[in-house]
Amino acid sequence: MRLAIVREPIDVERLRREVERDDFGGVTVFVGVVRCRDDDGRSVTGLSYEAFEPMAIAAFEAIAGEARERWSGVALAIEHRIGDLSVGEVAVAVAAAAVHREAAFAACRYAIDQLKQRAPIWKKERYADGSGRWKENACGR
Amino acid sequence: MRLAIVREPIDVERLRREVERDDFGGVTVFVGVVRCRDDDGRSVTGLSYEAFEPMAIAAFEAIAGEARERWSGVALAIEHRIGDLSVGEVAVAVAAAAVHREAAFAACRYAIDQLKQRAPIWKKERYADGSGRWKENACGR
Amino acid sequence: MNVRVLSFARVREVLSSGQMTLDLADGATAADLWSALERGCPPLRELAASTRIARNGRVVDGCEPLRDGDEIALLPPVGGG
Amino acid sequence: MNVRVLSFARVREVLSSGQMTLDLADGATAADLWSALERGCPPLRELAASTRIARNGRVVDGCEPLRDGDEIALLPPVGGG
Repeated sequence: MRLAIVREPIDVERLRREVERDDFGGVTVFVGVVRCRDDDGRSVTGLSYEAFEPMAIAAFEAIAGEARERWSGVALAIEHRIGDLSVGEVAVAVAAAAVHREAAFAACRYAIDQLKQRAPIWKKERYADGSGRWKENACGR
Repeated sequence: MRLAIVREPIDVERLRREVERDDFGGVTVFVGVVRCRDDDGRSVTGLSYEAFEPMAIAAFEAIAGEARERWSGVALAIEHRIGDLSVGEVAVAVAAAAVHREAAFAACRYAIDQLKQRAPIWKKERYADGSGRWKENACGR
Repeated sequence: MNVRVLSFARVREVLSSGQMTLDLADGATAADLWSALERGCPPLRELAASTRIARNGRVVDGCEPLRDGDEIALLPPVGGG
Repeated sequence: MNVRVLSFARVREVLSSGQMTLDLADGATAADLWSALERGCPPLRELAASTRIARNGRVVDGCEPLRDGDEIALLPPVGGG
């Protein structure tokens, strides 16, 4: 199962195909995209991500293991990009596949929620005036 | 917004890009795939889908409108394939995009659930011995 | 009057035809149309309870009056997705 | 003893370095390491409450004893996704 931190654009379609299996009927994919405005309405030109890679991968593995246990047999793939991203670029993709859609949805949602809380990954918002600000997730401590 | 019944393989990546917008941070995609076994454990060689196309499109439009209203501003795209599909092929794809992931997940889930209940689309399971059986969805009446 | 009848899935198979034109008495309802079909194809009877009837793209009940030129669709329980 | 210190995001910027080696007294704990860093870089103080310390890939608390060759990571609140 693909659990990775990458520096190049994420191939979402490839990640979806990672989790395919002949007896799976549903795949849910979540894609997090750099948006042009933050929650305060401030205009954002891009995001810069960094990660502590070995611990981030270990967090992905733990999350995938928990999901497999909780939604028996679900397959999960996670890819997070680091470096400087522009508006519209994919920062993270999670693909979850299962026999039925309930488990695919639940595992995908679980994985992105847990990733945002637990994975040692950080982002700095960049603004048009050249300044920037580190943005924490809710429950990111 | 793309709401379509198609005869050719579904381009999931294209559907995801349909719903992109600069101020959207999350896209959830659900893909329904032909699996090799039904819920009774019977081996399936493929599925044959048919649709009453104008009413199916009208159902997609109604569902998309309901989602937009319920999760303010969410963008939704739906594509369902008809004809003879083999195991592993994508039968349906739903993409939902929103500012935050909560709405993207909820709208995507709503759309596939409603599609399965309301859209005039039918499927016949095909078995190795050449026989077949029409399969109704739960709440498909 | 003439109405066009489209049928799908199991109903289409039982009728051995996905598309036909029926000549009905003026004032016929959706239920009358179904009865006419059952007379010509008795096995249809066991699908009566589960089949919905749409008139010009909208599901109607049996007492809906039909008009010349209507497009009637016979919709068994759905299985999309 | 020597430990390798990796820092990230805001902590890295305040320290002006993502990677350094610190020479600590034998028996030093994670809290001692943080204090040593604060002495060299007082602005770090306001990040103390929110920064977690990982020793060889595992988050520890301040009383965790360190050993020669450890890799210590300073982890501010995360923002992935």
